[in-house]
Amino acid sequence: MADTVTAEDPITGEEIEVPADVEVGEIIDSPVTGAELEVISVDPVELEEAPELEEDWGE
Amino acid sequence: MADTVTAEDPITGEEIEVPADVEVGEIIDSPVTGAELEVISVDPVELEEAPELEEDWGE
Amino acid sequence: MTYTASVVGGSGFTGGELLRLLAGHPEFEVVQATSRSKTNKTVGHAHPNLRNLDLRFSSPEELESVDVLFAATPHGISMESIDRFRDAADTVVDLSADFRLSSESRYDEWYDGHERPELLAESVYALPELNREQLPGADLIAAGGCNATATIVGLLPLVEEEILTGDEQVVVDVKVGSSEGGAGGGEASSHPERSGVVRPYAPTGHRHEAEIEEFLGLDVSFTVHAVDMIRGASATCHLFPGEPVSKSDLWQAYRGRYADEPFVDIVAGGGGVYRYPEPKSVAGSNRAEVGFELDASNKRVVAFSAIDNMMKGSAGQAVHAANIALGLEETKGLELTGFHPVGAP
Amino acid sequence: MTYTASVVGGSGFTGGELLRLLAGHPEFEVVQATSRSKTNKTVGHAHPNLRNLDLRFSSPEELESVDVLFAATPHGISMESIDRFRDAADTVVDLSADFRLSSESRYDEWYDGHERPELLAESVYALPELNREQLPGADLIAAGGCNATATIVGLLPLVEEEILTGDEQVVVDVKVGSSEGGAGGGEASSHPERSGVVRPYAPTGHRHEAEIEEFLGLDVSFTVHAVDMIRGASATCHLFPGEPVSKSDLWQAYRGRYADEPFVDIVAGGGGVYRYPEPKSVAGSNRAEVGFELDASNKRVVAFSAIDNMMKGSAGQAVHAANIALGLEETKGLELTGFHPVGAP
Amino acid sequence: MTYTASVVGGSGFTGGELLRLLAGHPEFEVVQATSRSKTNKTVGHAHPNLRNLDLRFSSPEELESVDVLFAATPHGISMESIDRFRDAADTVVDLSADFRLSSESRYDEWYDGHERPELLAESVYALPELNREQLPGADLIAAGGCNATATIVGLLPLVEEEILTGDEQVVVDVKVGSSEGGAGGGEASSHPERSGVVRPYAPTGHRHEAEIEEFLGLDVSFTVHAVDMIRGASATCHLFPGEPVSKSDLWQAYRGRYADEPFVDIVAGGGGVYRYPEPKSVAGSNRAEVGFELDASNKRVVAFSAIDNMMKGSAGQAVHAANIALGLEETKGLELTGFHPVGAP
Amino acid sequence: MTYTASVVGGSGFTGGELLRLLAGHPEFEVVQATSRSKTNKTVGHAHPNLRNLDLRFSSPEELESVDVLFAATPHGISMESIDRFRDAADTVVDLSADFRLSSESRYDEWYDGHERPELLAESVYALPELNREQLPGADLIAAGGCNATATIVGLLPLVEEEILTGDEQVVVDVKVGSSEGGAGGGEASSHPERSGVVRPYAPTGHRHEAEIEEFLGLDVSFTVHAVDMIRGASATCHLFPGEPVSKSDLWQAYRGRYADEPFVDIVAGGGGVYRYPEPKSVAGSNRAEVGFELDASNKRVVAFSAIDNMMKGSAGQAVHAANIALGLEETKGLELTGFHPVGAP
Ligand SMILES: NC(=O)c1ccc[n+]([C@@H]2O[C@H](COP(=O)([O-])OP(=O)(O)OC[C@H]3O[C@@H](n4cnc5c(N)ncnc54)[C@H](OP(=O)(O)O)[C@@H]3O)[C@@H](O)[C@H]2O)c1
Ligand SMILES: NC(=O)c1ccc[n+]([C@@H]2O[C@H](COP(=O)([O-])OP(=O)(O)OC[C@H]3O[C@@H](n4cnc5c(N)ncnc54)[C@H](OP(=O)(O)O)[C@@H]3O)[C@@H](O)[C@H]2O)c1
Ligand SMILES: NC(=O)c1ccc[n+]([C@@H]2O[C@H](COP(=O)([O-])OP(=O)(O)OC[C@H]3O[C@@H](n4cnc5c(N)ncnc54)[C@H](OP(=O)(O)O)[C@@H]3O)[C@@H](O)[C@H]2O)c1
Ligand SMILES: NC(=O)c1ccc[n+]([C@@H]2O[C@H](COP(=O)([O-])OP(=O)(O)OC[C@H]3O[C@@H](n4cnc5c(N)ncnc54)[C@H](OP(=O)(O)O)[C@@H]3O)[C@@H](O)[C@H]2O)c1
Ligand SMILES: [Zn+2]
Ligand SMILES: [Zn+2]
Repeated sequence: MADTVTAEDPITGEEIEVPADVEVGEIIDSPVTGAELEVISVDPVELEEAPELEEDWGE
Repeated sequence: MADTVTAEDPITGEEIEVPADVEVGEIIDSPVTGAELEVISVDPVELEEAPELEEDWGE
Repeated sequence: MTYTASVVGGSGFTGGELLRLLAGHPEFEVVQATSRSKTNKTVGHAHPNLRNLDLRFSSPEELESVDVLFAATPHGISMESIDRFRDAADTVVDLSADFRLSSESRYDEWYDGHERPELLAESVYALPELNREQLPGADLIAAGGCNATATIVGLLPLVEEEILTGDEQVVVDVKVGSSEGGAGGGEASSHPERSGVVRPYAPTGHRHEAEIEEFLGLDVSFTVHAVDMIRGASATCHLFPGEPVSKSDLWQAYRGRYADEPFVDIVAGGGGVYRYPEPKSVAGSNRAEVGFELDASNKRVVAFSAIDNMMKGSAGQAVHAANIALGLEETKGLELTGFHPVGAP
Repeated sequence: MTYTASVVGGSGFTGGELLRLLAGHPEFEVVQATSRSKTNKTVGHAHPNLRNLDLRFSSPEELESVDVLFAATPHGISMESIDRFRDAADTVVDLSADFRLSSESRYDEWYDGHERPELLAESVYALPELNREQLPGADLIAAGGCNATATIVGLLPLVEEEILTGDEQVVVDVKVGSSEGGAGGGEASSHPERSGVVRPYAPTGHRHEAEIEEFLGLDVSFTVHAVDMIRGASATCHLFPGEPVSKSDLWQAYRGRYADEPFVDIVAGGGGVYRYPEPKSVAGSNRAEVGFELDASNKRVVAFSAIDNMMKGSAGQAVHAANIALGLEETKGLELTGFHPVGAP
Repeated sequence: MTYTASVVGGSGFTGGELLRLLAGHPEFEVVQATSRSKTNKTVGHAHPNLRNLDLRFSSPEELESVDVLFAATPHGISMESIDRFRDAADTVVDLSADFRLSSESRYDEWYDGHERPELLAESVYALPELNREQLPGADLIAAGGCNATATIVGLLPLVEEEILTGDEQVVVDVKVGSSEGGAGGGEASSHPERSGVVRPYAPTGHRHEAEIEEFLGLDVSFTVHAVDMIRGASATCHLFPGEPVSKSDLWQAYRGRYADEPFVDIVAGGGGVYRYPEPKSVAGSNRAEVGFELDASNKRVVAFSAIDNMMKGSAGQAVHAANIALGLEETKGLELTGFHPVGAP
Repeated sequence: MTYTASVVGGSGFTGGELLRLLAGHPEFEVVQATSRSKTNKTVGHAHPNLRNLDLRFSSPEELESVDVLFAATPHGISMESIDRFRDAADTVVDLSADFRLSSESRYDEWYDGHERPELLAESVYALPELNREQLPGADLIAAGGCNATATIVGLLPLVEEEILTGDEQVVVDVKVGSSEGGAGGGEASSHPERSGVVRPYAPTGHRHEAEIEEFLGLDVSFTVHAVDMIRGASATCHLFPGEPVSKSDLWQAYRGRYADEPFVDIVAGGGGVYRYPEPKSVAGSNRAEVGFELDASNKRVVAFSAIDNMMKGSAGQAVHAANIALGLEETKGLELTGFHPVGAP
């Protein structure tokens, strides 16, 4: 499987695994909370809660 | 499990297992075809296709 | 070792689900399924998914001797038949409300006279997330109500973390599928009348409040709506904690409580189509999804939970509890994954 | 006398419903329906129920001169186009949220910057049960939000009778159908994902709270769930009055308020299958059903309301308001009866 | 002039639809609706859409004198009660199968013994597209079966244009909603069992074949499936004409036949979402949609038709026929437009 | 021994089902699931039932080396990528139509130009009931189309027993759920438009006819309707055998053919609610139900079949074929029981 590195989950503070090849600005989801996280730096990987895009979601 | 005896499936001619305690007039279903069968005698058990009750079935 | 099992009420909805689970369970062998109306018919006659099960319904009057008897009969039957059930089996797991509450007085508050009140103290409420330590060796187990289960699982972390202390108003607005009504069905549950509904079917006074009160220690304001699905119960709990609470407090409460639970997942925001608990996500599985959102403006927490009433809300919970009671691995026979996509499950 | 009318956004869901209503309205003649994506196609191309309407979509850039222009466009379009709309028509009825609130500051609290804030004071909120006396002669009318309408209609008698004074916690748990999302639709509203859901789609922070706050003077705790129907919005309001209230107080409050309203019916208990408000009962009609139940044990009132979001929740309300604005008989063109049975309407 | 009308079987599904139509019909006044099980209850008790109708059910044993009696009772009741019906009313319109066929021998082929066979020659089959000229003045009218109506309307142009001569194999594959089963409903029509089905409920031998045979002169291979909708019948007819036929032949046949019919629309290809007949497009209206496609490769014509079984398939057809029988404008009381969007109608 | 597997197109519907099956399969380990639009997101982001799968989507451009690659991509992608797929994996199982037909000429008759026609002779059609002996060791496998699979399984016994010889007209009227359209979805598959439909979506000319023709040797008259379910394909085949046939002939043909097939059950009459094949009965499982009825009056046989298009109609069939190709026990990972009750699955 693809290489991973660890980063801190910005919501729970737990260590999570993220793909090693993420890029700044990419949106991934936390395996702990499922929340969308924005990659704000890559070396080391730092994450931030991504702003919600309510519009896209049904109704 | 309950005792069983064998009887001839009136549709396929195969031997099927039926509960030993069936009574004349009882409707059981064939494990082969699923069709409803009427017990027409018990010693030995003889079976006959039961008339369909269309009315009861939805619409 | 294999345990023998029977299902009383095997032609009903939860009885059918028990048969599905037990037939696929490596440690159980089903030896009897009862039905009065379908005696001598194959199990597949009632449950088309079980056409390949080589078993015929037999009368509940003639019970085989088994290790575990599961009773999936309407309210009131188990209390009447309990001596016969216990004669036939070492362990009885009852899916009805007959043995859920712990005392006659509480029972009488919500129901209408118990025939064997002395057994109420003896019976163990099944929900493992609440009651795991009391289950090993239990021989009279009462599976929880589906709506109660959804609510309890959704609120438990808040109670244990004392975000809820028991003084707050807690509104629980539940949405349920039509299988909750069982296989009988009258005019109100006919397809033309029941399709597409949002029907307040228990505006107030639903009896599951009794279980919630007893096991969570909370008085809740409980309203149940029928909606257009078949399986599924979804509880939306609106609550106003006395003390300010943050989203990270909530994450900690839920993570702390459920991290090790095999059948509970936290779903609270995030992206994609499925952002909060939904019955569709858990349909066919024994999973519960729980989640929450914070309404900063009015200091409200909204807690969501979703289960499949046939599984976590009845048959799955019963098997889960039986596994623990018998000392089996908890998840045995219950490692079933849900579906995607799935319709009105 | 016949009034000429146009529908901007005629290919959308509420636009189609407006066309249905106006085509059957004895005092209106539809002269234009716009669509950018379906220009020159027949109205029946978008709305199969209107195959017999002899009208083709035209561009919203070239507006005909009419008496009344109905705008059924997404949020933000009407405020941009309002001068063109008013040039083309004496009366503008807007179905979007653009002109519902009364001040820029309130607008900015919930939305994101108004282009023509000076018009907010001028526009009139459409809901006749609330605003009837302000409508005659109004020339800029804002039809209410569907979920707001359901909620306002459900709670209005309690506010006016001061059973609710504004200090109480009021939980509003709403269930809505998929037509609320309009004709666009992305992945979350595709049939496989949207069928059978109980999806908390606006757990908190739904913008219709703004209207409720403004027109009822209540802060409510608002949560919206998507459920498996197409038309319909159902609001269940859980509230805890400061003073004890009896069922007869409730009947009096609702009867007193709504006895003369042509489009509001009280449904609160009774027998049969339909005992409380249900979207199914009102589908296709401009009726709102309201009802209530009392939870003596925890001093809660549960108030229910149900509307068809395409009708009372948008197009029907718009025509109702237009009737009043123009001095026509209120119910003209809206005497449409719902259906029984009807599925997921 | 206003005609008085009564509905026997007013608490059932087609009875409720008749009441809806007659209550909105400018030339009818409903004076009685019967129900044995709901005697003295309001009509709204059974039909929530008719809560505002000021009428209570009364016993079918005490029939008022009226101009027109509509009977919406199960098979066999009308033939038993026909003398009482005709004593009470000048014109009887029966929605059951009792008076549809024209001779005792044909009746006995498909049903089980007629009590008043002499009336079969006298009664007139209602379907105006087929029988318009026989209806004026008719005083015993038999509304057609819903599935028969869908099929006849779909195939009529092919028969009249002799694209079908009666020698071809014609497969008719029908899909119907649950309201066809009436308000009763047993286990098979309960919501959990009936939702989401594609159920071959009449694989062969459906009695509506008799009507099709009689009125189209065709032996058809008829199979009916229950699908998940409430209102609606859709017939897909697969046929293999002896002579080659072109798409323009088909357009001419259908246009020629139906151009002047107020309630039949041709939908055969084109763009958008609704390209062929669909029950959704006609739900709530008296319209039938018919259409076709040509399968050049195997010389097949596929003819589609869709109706609302509660309307064109029963109550709407009955009122349509009554209008003609009484010399009223045909479309009176039936100018009802369908809906868009609409779910499982 | 465990085989490694990857799923290209893992974010789609059949891709998700493959992941569900492979994750629960004792002999497979999933090492990669691709998605371009969801790269680096968890599998649970797309498939809420798989929240507990510890896997993130990666790019289809960077394929891991595996034993088996399953391709669940739209038409045309596999033929373009086949060299890369085969470089990455010993065995490729493709779910698209790219490699189903056996020759370029047949392909061109129905599709639009194959990029790698030389592989058509090499690839093996997956359906084990038809092709079991060709599968062991196969390294390019093409899973059958869902509607073709339903039809082939329903008619195979009649062809092999020469009840059908190829000269008869055979009408195949298919009803399908919305998951057939994949996860994309446009306006026609939005919830408001797609709910409650009976929509003739492929009146004639459906490409699955090609497979039926090729593998059954029959020209069929094929029409597909969209109905309101999510999973499921149901084929009703109407046929007129040259020679008279009895019900017992039919039983013998079907029993003879399918007695030993692990995934085919015969359901043909009998009592209870489920008397013929139904998609609901097989939803979530890899079973096919087949059945029949005889229409003595017009010498017609009606053959029914029902599958879950996500299972037997795609992912289940693919895994089934892979099991055989690799020499595993056929039913491994596929012993999944369906549900009762279940809604619109
Ligand atoms: N449905 C749910 O979601 C759910 C969830 C949690 C708990 N429960 C509880 O589980 C129990 C069963 O519910 P269900 O939904 O499965 O009901 P159901 O579908 O109506 O089934 C009831 C079963 O009990 C049998 N039965 C009825 N009366 C009996 C009697 N006097 N003696 C013996 N057997 C009898 C019936 O078969 P015969 O009549 O043929 O004997 C049938 O097999 C109820 O107590 C219910 O409250 C249900
Ligand atoms: N759906 C409901 O239940 C409901 C209830 C209450 C209020 N509303 C409000 O009513 C409005 C319409 O909702 P809907 O559900 O009918 O939406 P919809 O189905 O998406 O229809 C929107 C219509 O606006 C047109 N349109 C879009 N952008 C436009 C532009 N820039 N200029 C001119 N026309 C444009 C579209 O057609 P073309 O793109 O072809 O031009 C389409 O006809 C919204 O503001 C909504 O919030 C809806
Ligand atoms: N449903 C359809 O789509 C459809 C379409 C075409 C034709 N039809 C035909 O229309 C007729 C009515 O169908 P439905 O679907 O409306 O049925 P339904 O919903 O079952 O209603 C039957 C009505 O008849 C009354 N009734 C029953 N037995 C009676 C008796 N012995 N004497 C007097 N009244 C009696 C019932 O009320 P009480 O029991 O309270 O008296 C009820 O009002 C049937 O003949 C049916 O074949 C139906
Ligand atoms: N649905 C059924 O019932 C069914 C039955 C039998 C056979 N099939 C066949 O199975 C295949 C998949 O169907 P589906 O229903 O699962 O479709 P789907 O839900 O639309 O999924 C398609 C998948 O392919 C990926 N994809 C699209 N374009 C791609 C490209 N150029 N390169 C790599 N990946 C690409 C998509 O993800 P990204 O865009 O994120 O990469 C997505 O994961 C189709 O060929 C279909 O005909 C489907
Ligand atoms: Zn439904
Ligand atoms: Zn649906």
